Order: sequence, then structure tokens, then C-alpha cells
Amino acid sequence: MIAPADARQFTGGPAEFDIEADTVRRLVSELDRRYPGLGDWLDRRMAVAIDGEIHQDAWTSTLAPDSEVYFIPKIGGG
Amino acid sequence: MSKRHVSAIVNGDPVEFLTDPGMTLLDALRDELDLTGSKEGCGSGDCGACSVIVDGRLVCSCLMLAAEAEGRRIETIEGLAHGSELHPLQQKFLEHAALQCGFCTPGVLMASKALLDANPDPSESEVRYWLAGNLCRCTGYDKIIRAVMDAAADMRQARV
Amino acid sequence: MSDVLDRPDTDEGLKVVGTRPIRPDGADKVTGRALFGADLIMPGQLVGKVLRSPHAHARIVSIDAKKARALPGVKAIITGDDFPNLADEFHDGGEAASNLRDLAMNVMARDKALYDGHAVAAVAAISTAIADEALALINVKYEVLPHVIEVEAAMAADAPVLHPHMFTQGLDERPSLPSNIAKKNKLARGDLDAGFAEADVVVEARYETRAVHQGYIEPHACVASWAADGQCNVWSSSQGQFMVRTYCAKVLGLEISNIRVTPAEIGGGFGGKTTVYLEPLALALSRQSGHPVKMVMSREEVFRATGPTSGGVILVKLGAKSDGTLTAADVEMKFQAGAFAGSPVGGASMTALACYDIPNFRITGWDVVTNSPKVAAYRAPGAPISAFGVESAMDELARKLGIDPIELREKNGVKNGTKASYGPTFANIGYLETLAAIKNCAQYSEPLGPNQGRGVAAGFWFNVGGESTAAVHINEDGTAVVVTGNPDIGGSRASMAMMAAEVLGVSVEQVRPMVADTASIGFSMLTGGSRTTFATGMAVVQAAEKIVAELKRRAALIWDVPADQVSWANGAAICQDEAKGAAKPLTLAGLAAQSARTGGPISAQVSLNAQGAGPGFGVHVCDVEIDPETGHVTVLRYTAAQDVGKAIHPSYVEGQIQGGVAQGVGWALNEEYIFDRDGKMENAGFLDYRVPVASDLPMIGAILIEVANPRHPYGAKGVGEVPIVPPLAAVANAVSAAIGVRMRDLPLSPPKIRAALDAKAG
Amino acid sequence: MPQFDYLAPSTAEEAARALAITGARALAGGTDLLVQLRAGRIAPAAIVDLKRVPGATGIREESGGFVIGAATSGATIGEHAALVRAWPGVVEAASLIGSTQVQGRATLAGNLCNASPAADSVPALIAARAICVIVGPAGRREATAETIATGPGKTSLAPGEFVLEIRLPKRPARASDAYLRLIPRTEMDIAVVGAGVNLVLDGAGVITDAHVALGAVAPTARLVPEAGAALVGHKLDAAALDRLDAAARAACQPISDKRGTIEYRTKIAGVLARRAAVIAYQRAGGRV
Repeated sequence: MIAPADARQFTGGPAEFDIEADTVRRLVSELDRRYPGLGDWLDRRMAVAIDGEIHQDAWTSTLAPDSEVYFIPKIGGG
Repeated sequence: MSKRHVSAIVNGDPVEFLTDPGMTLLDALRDELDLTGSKEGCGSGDCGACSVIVDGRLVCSCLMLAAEAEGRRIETIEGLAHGSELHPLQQKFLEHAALQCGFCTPGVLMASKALLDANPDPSESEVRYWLAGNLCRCTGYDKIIRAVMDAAADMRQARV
Repeated sequence: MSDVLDRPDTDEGLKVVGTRPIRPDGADKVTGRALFGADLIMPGQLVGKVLRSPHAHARIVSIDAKKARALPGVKAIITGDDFPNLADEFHDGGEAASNLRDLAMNVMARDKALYDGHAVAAVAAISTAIADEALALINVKYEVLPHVIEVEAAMAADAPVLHPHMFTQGLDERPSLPSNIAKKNKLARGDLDAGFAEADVVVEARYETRAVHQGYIEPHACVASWAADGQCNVWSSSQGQFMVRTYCAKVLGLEISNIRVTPAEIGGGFGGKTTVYLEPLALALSRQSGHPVKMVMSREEVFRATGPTSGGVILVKLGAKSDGTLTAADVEMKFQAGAFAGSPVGGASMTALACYDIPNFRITGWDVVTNSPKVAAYRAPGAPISAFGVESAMDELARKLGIDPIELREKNGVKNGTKASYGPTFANIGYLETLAAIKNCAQYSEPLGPNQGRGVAAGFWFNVGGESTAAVHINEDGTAVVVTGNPDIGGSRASMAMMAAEVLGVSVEQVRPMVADTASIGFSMLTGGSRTTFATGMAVVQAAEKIVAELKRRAALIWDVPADQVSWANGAAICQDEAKGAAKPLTLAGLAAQSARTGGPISAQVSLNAQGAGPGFGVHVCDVEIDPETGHVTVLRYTAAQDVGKAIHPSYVEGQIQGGVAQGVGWALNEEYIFDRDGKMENAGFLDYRVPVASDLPMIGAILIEVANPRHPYGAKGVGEVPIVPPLAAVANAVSAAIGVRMRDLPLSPPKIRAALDAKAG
Repeated sequence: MPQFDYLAPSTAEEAARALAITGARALAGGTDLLVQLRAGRIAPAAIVDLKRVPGATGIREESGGFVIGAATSGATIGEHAALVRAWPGVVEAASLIGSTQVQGRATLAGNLCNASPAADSVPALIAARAICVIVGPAGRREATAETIATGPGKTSLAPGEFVLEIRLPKRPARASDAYLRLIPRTEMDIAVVGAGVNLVLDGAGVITDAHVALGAVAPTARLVPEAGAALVGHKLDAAALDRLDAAARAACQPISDKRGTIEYRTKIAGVLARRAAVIAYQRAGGRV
């Protein structure tokens, strides 16, 4: 699981993690447990890319055991 | 300043309305005669969305005082169709998807009608330069030009 | 509500999707009956007008409206004091995460006017003449402050500061002094220095673009009515009635249930109508006056006071091996945000290198506030600007390496499985296919004459999914109504009807698409981000499939067979139960006629949050001819290839491509915001803000590449935004080829080109 | 929208009296006047519509020359075959004013009296040595086109005066004119530079009379005598063209604005003068 560089303000450094979770909801709450505030910050500002597909709001999205999850800034359109 | 009475022929019908001297023909059409088909895109004669035909001449109705319409014959988009039967230009614009948002379409159609009245067989370049005063931001003009030339061909056919 | 669907495996089976029916709302638009924002009239309505700051940066010392209030016929006057002060609350209702307090202050200035044209007061009166006179009677005392508009000047340490409590976010350490730099963002991968060390060839250059406007022909317009019981009604032309409702509620401190927004037809938006300017003012004036209030912007107001996109500086450094393999890229971008934070530099950063598989890169973005109108979204916000830099640099690299510009892109182009520069791994993309389409298109091998040049460029956009609701109702005669919450700007009603008709198995003429107000359909994100056909289309298909399931149940009831013995084809239920022998199929009309007996009205609504919007790629080729003595540019030929997933209605997909190209060409050649020394816009009108006219452009070839997006029932991808991304560089590369001088500063007006020729001649 | 009286006099004298009212403005096509009115740049007390004044509209041939009603629309001018044959430069200059829609209204008098330095028809009218028939409270007088504008937005007309007709002189054989302008787009822009050239040739193709006028390179459109003189007595050879180019550039006193720079306008004045001269020369039967 990879978070953007700005996440350093919560993690103090690492931006890549290995986390056991079968939904994005559980992934975010696990992150929040390890680095308080990170989960909420990711939720508010970030979209999630799971194995290449972008999910703007993805709590309900399920994760496969070896899914690659990327947090990327929310994208606006014109 | 008291209002001024104007009588004119709009789309074949005699009309009368009162205007403040400063009112443009576009304001009169939209606010006095409820003909909201002609649109204001700029108010300075640079976009063509307000195009109407006055005594056979294509003009910007935002650059003409309503008072000047006294006794004149005015054609607007609302008069282009014949009852519920669309004019060939209106039909071809739909078939060619020559409009997207449709805001410039009334002005473009009136300009195209004036073109075909004057030149039944225009080249692509002639259509483009004639319509240069009608800005369109959605289509990139391609399908508009094709629709006008296709309508021109149909109308020439119909005349034969 | 699962949003994964099994897509029909073959296209042959499709009867409606992919055809070119006439749009159902077309007749009104070609006869002038369609009602746009300014065409709506409410009994007893007043005329609303805005007083706008003549200064680019000034403190508002006092506003004296006594004389204006006393003028007979004036019914309401409002200023910043009439609006609640909002906490610094982030809200994701609109396109990008917008700071609501800034939005409210942009709608009506509070203590400072931050750009020429910023609203400082508004009046409502019984006539335009009286409203104008009232504006003239309002006495605003300003303390004029020094202003800054050019982005690098605004970043300077000694620049006048717009927001005293704005501290740059995203820096390694928290800054101590306020600054106009709202945010720095960074995206990086690999080892940059190692990458450049590996490179045999490096190109490095600075590119610049100016602020440009979306240029929709319809000025902003609305009518608002605040009733005595607090129920508010708004009619306005916008890209999303739900967005208007959300923002009005926030800016005015209302409960959302008190506001209903009805979408008028919209005369073009391109992202510029994904926010609010007039609606909250009209509501506040209506509340104070007790009358409905109509407000229509002049063209000058649209330019001075509504969001253009950023002007920017793009620094690009590319390193490649002699065989053309890219080893490193360093991109830095500085974007004007206008009066409040929030330029599209984030989108620009994420798309900058999205077409290329580069092991080592760094992309730095600066979001900088300036004394100019707050920037709003403009079709793939930010991407055309970063693409102008990167695609020009790629052209310079191709020349330096002596490699064909398309082959250089094919060598480094992303494909399925490549990790995108913005993070995730690509799947179901068609970039290489679009490159091949241009390489093999007629124009690419057309011979070039003297003073002529050819330019190629690529472009990318994510496309967006998001929340949509759609309802399908079957009428008693078996025809259908499809209701969605997305304004139809480019023909989307037609594609909604087509997708519903395909599922129902009926002709598209039997399906009437409607765009509903906020009280008549579930919540839908606005029309923008190239999302409507993807996300709202998905909701339409699911709702239609629910209808088919219900129709099969009704048929089973009528035939008295188990439900699984009924299939649906060509708009009719077919009985598979041999016991029933050859029961005649039950058509949609037949079933609708018996709906009362079989369970009541047949309706379905689906709300979903569509995920997995397929990213789009486009590759363009542009041929130009230059008049060497005057520097005038003529666009001779233009062809655009684009991966569209599946074209639901090909004519409107081509239309999106041709429209995006035209806007891109205007952006490259003649469009720009010109400010005078006092920070006032000099060309706030269509005379000197030069959008392309019909005689400026050739026919625009559109090649549709269909690499299906499995997340959409018919494979569709967003198409609306990609086409504006490549043209800036495609035109600039063509002009540079024609004159033998690299042009890096848009727009490429005749004086600049003649000056470049003179400099080359020495 | 400001308030004023709208008057539509039916005689020239009545129009002159109306225009003598302080704050009165003449209206012919209105395609400049109404833009300024709506932008609040002018607030006239009265607007005097000239189109019903006899002689103000219509084109007639008189003693070999042409008399153009000053309120005749550009579209009408463009459709007059005899005028097009005799004065293709004046006609193309009038036809370049604005869009097709503007052509349906815009007039030579309006273009001339609006006194924009970049007015399209004016350089061609000046090169054609056009005479303006001016009517006012004190009766009629005549003046050459270049004397009308005295500066941006200012004219030499006295209160109550208006231009009724524009006379183009009789054309000798082997005479023609041309007008070119430089705009960033292909239509709809205000000229960054405009150049009108009017030539008369002798049997051998030697230029016997030449008049060159430039627009948008000085406070008013202006006749450039040195440019004309550079051609008289010569065929249109390279040397003559170079002299014309130099004389045109020397006459430029342009400004830098949102449409062009001083340096650019000066260079382009030379380019357009040369090109227009070539077109006029060929139209007059000369071979280049």
C-alpha cells in the first residue's frame, strides 16, 4: 500500500506499508490506528487506486490478498 | 423619457411594442415579444448569437436600436420552421449533430439561412467566412459546416 | 448496489449503442424554444446587478449605500455583511476539494477586494436602468494596495501578500512568514540524479502559458426565489444543479432541504460552470426584497469575474539514451490560482508524465494566489498546461536524437501493466493504439510545402466516476422515461436514452430522457470530469436492468410459470416453459397495459458511486503554414485520435474531440488574459479575447479508438476532456517546425512569430 | 442602458438641426455607436438616425465617378458590380469591417466618423482621394477623407455637421486600388495594420499616379505622400517596392497595445504597402 509523500506529516517517514485488510474501510482504520490522523486525512483528500482502477470514494471496495493500493489526490474534472 | 411605439412585421406577423430609446432590437424581441430564441452572448456584435434577418439583411439584433425596427420585416429563429415542419437547415443540424449546447445554434441557423438565400451553392471556405461572425465554443465548427453544405445540396435538389 | 456488470461480449449484438440517432432535445434547440438561464421569467421578478471592485487589490474601508437604498424602485442591497462567515471547512461537493470559506468570499468580497471585478455589493431593482443607477450611487471607500498577477512575481519574498494567514503547505518545515504560495506538491520515483547520469542526451527548457477562459457563449444567468416560508427555488444554467444547491446552502447557511434547484439548459460550461457566482447573491437579494430576482452577467463580467484557468510556468528537463529510451524527467510547474488557493497544479502534476514509462522522475507543483479572478476548472484542468511543456520537450528531444516524434513516444509509451507516473498500474488502456492510428493516418504522410510544419503531441486524462442516480419509469403505453440529475451540455440525453433502449430492447425513440431538478431525482455529481456517460450511464443501465427483471416477473405471473422460465429479447418477454407451448411473447407495451393487475406501476431507481473510470489517451497531428513576413499562422490540417472505450453516440464523441481541439488551438494561437499596469483586464470581450472563428479552422479529423473499459456495461470511457490536452503542443511543435525556431511562450501571436524569425535572421 | 431621444429626420436640414443639439450623436449603422453606448463610454442626449435622409443610402454613378450614400451598408456596397469593378480596394476595405452581420449595418460614414485609427475603410478611401460631402447648420461643404478624423475618437466635424455622401472620382483607364490588413485571426479582429494603395498606369505599365494610405500606425489613418512618390514614374519593380516599403515604415508612429507592438506594426506597414501595391498594379493591368 503506497501513500503520497505528504503522508510524512503523520508517519514521520515511511509512505509504503504492508497491511492485512479485505476492504478499504478496514485498511484506513488500521492506518489510523498506527498513525493517528492519517486515516482521516487520507479519507478526506485522497482517492484510492486498487490494482490500477481509481476509486474516488472506496470504503465499500474489496481488496484481494495481494492488491496494490495507491492513495492519490482526488481528481477534479472540467 | 417617454416610451416610443414601434410597429413592425416579425416572422410574417404584424407586431407593436413600446421601447425605451436605449432598448436594442434584441431586448425588444426577448423582453417585449417573448421571443427568447435570439440570445445575448456578448452585447457587442462579436459573437452572433443574436443574429436575425431585417429586410433580408443578416444583422446583430444587439447592435440595432429597437426604435430602428419601425416598419421593418424581421425574421427570427422562431419563424424558420414552417409550422411544425423543420427547415432543411434545422433538420440537417440535427442529423449532423451540428450543435452540442445549442446556445449559438439560433444565430448560426439564421446566418446560414441568409447565406443560402444569397448563395445556394457555397464552397466550404465561403460558408466558413460567412459564419465567421457566429462564435461556437462546443463544436469546433466542423459539423456545422457539413450540415450547412448538406442542407444547401438538398435545397438545390428540391428546386430542380 | 454492486457496480460491477458483465459486459456483452460481442458488439454485433448491440442495436442502439454505437448508432447515431437524432437527439431527443434537438427540436427545441434548433427552433429557439429551449430555455437557457436568461430565458426564464418569474412573475414579479426584480433585476439583480453586481457592483464590482475596479481595483486588483484593495481593502474595503466602508460601503455607503444610503443614497442607493433611497432610490425609488430599489428593493434590496447586499454586501459581505449579509453573508454568514464560514469556518475553514473543506467540502468535496464541487469538482476539486474547495475551501467553502474562500468560495463564499469569492461570491461576495468581505474585508478585501482581491481582483478587478470582485463582487463587493449587489442590488435588486424593478428595472435594469434603476439597478444600474443604484450601483452608481453606492459609495465604496477603498484603500488601494499594491497587486501582483504574474505567477513568479507573486512567489517572490517581497510580493504583496493577498492572505495574511496563508502559510505554504507541503514544505519540509512549517514556514514562519505568510506567502502567496498556498501549496507545494511533489510526486517522485526512482533516483533522479542516477537517471540523468545515465542519459546520453538531455533537453531542458522553460515554457509559459497565459490565463485563458473557457469561453462558453452563454453568460452566467439565474432566477432565484426566496419564499416567505424560507423555501428557496433556483433556476440556473450550471453543470450541476446539486452542486448549486450544496454551495448555496453552505454560502447562505441554509438547510439543503430548503433549496430546490432546477437546471435550465446550459450554454456551454467546459468546467467554468462547476461553481457558483450569481445564485447565492440572487437568493440573498430575494430574501431581502421578497421578490424573485433574475441576474444575468454581461460578457465583460464573465471575463473579469469568473474563473479562467491558470497561466503557468513549466520547467522541463528530459534525459534519454541515444536510442530514445527515457531515463529521467524533472518537471517543475508554477500555476496562478487567482484570488484564492486552488489551481489545477495537482492535476497537471499527475498527468504531466502519465503517457510515459520513466524510471526516475520528479514533478514539483506550486499553487500560487494572484490578484486575478479565482481559477476554475477548464476541461482536464491543468493537463493541457503540463502537456504543453512535456510534449514540446519530447519534440525537442526527438529532434536532438533524430528520431521520429511518434516513434520516440511509442518507445516510451505506457501500456497495460505499466505503473503510471501518478501511481497505479494501467489496465485496459489504448495509448499505443492511438499513436499507431496517427502514424498511419493520411495527414501524417501528406507532403509539406514551404513555410509549412507538422507537429505531434499526446495527452492523457484520468476521467472521473462518482455518484449518480438514474430512474426509469415505464408508461402505460409501454414507452419509457429515463430521468437523471446531469445537465445535458453535449448531447448526453441521447446517450442515456440509447443505453436504456438497448437494455429494454426497444427503439431509442420510445425512451424519453429527462434532466430533473434536485427534488425529483436522487443526488448526482455534476456534469464534468468526462463522467456522465460513464457513471450516470452505468446507473441508467442498472435501472433499466431492474425494470427488465421486474417485467420478466410480471410475464411469469401472467403465464403462471416459474420466473426463471422467462427470458427477455427485442423488447419482449419470451416464455421458455415447454408446458405452455408456443405462448406469444409479451411485449413491453403488453406488459405495461396489464401493470395494474400484475403489481402496479413499473419503475426503478438506481443510485451508485461509479468506480473504475477508464483513463483516456489522445494523440494529435497538426499541420500549419506561416506567413514569414507577418508571422500569421494558418492551420492547414488537423487529425485527432483518441481511445474512447466505446462510442455510445459516435457523432457526439467526434463533437467532443473537435470542440476540444478548437479550444486548444485558440489557447495555442490567440487567447490570453491581458492585464494593464493597474491589474485590470484589457480584453474583457470577444473582440480582443480572440477565440477561434469558423474561418480560422480546417475540418478536424476524429479517429475513435475503442479499447473497452470493462467497468462500464458497454465499455465506455470518458471522452470530453482528453481532446484539449494535446493541441497546445501539437500547434507549437508545428509552428516551431515551420519556422525553424522553438516557440515556448503561448500564445503564438503573429508579432511573437515575426520577432522570432527576425531574431533567427540575426 | 442610458436614456436619450431617438430622432429619425427625413431631410438633411432637419438632421443637421437635430445634430446641433448638445450631446446629440449621429446613427448610421450603429455597429460602433451601440457598442460604446452599452459599454457606457458615451451617454448621448439624442441619437439622430440618418438612414431616412434622402441621399444618405444608395449608390449612384455620376459623371463617371460614384456617389455612395454615407449610410449605405457594407453589404450593399459589396454587391454593387460597377463599384466593385471600378474600386475593388475601397469595396474590399468596406467589406472587411466586422462580420457578415456587421456588414449588414456598418457604413462608410460610421467607419470614418468613429475616427478609430484602425478603421478598415479609411485607408482605402484616403488612397482613393474620396471626397466627403458634409451637411451642417451652415449648409454643405466638401472635405477629403483624411481630414475627417483628427485623433482617436475625434473628428473635424462641427456641431450639427454629418457626412451625407462620399464621392469617388472618375477612374481613368488602367487604374485600380487594393486594401490589405493584418489581423491575428482570419476574421472579426480590429486591424493591427491596414494599407490602401491606389495606382494609375500608362500604356507601358509605368505608374503615373500613386496614393498610399496606412491605418493603425498613427493617431489617425494617414496619407503617406512619400510612399506614393516612391512609385510615380517607375514600373513596380523591386527597387520601387523597396522604396515604398521604406517610405511606409518611415511614416509610422504607432503605439504598442493589446494588438501589436510598435516594432511589429512598423515592419508590417511596409509589408502590406508592398503587397497591396502589387495587387493594385496587377488589377490595373500591370505585370509584376
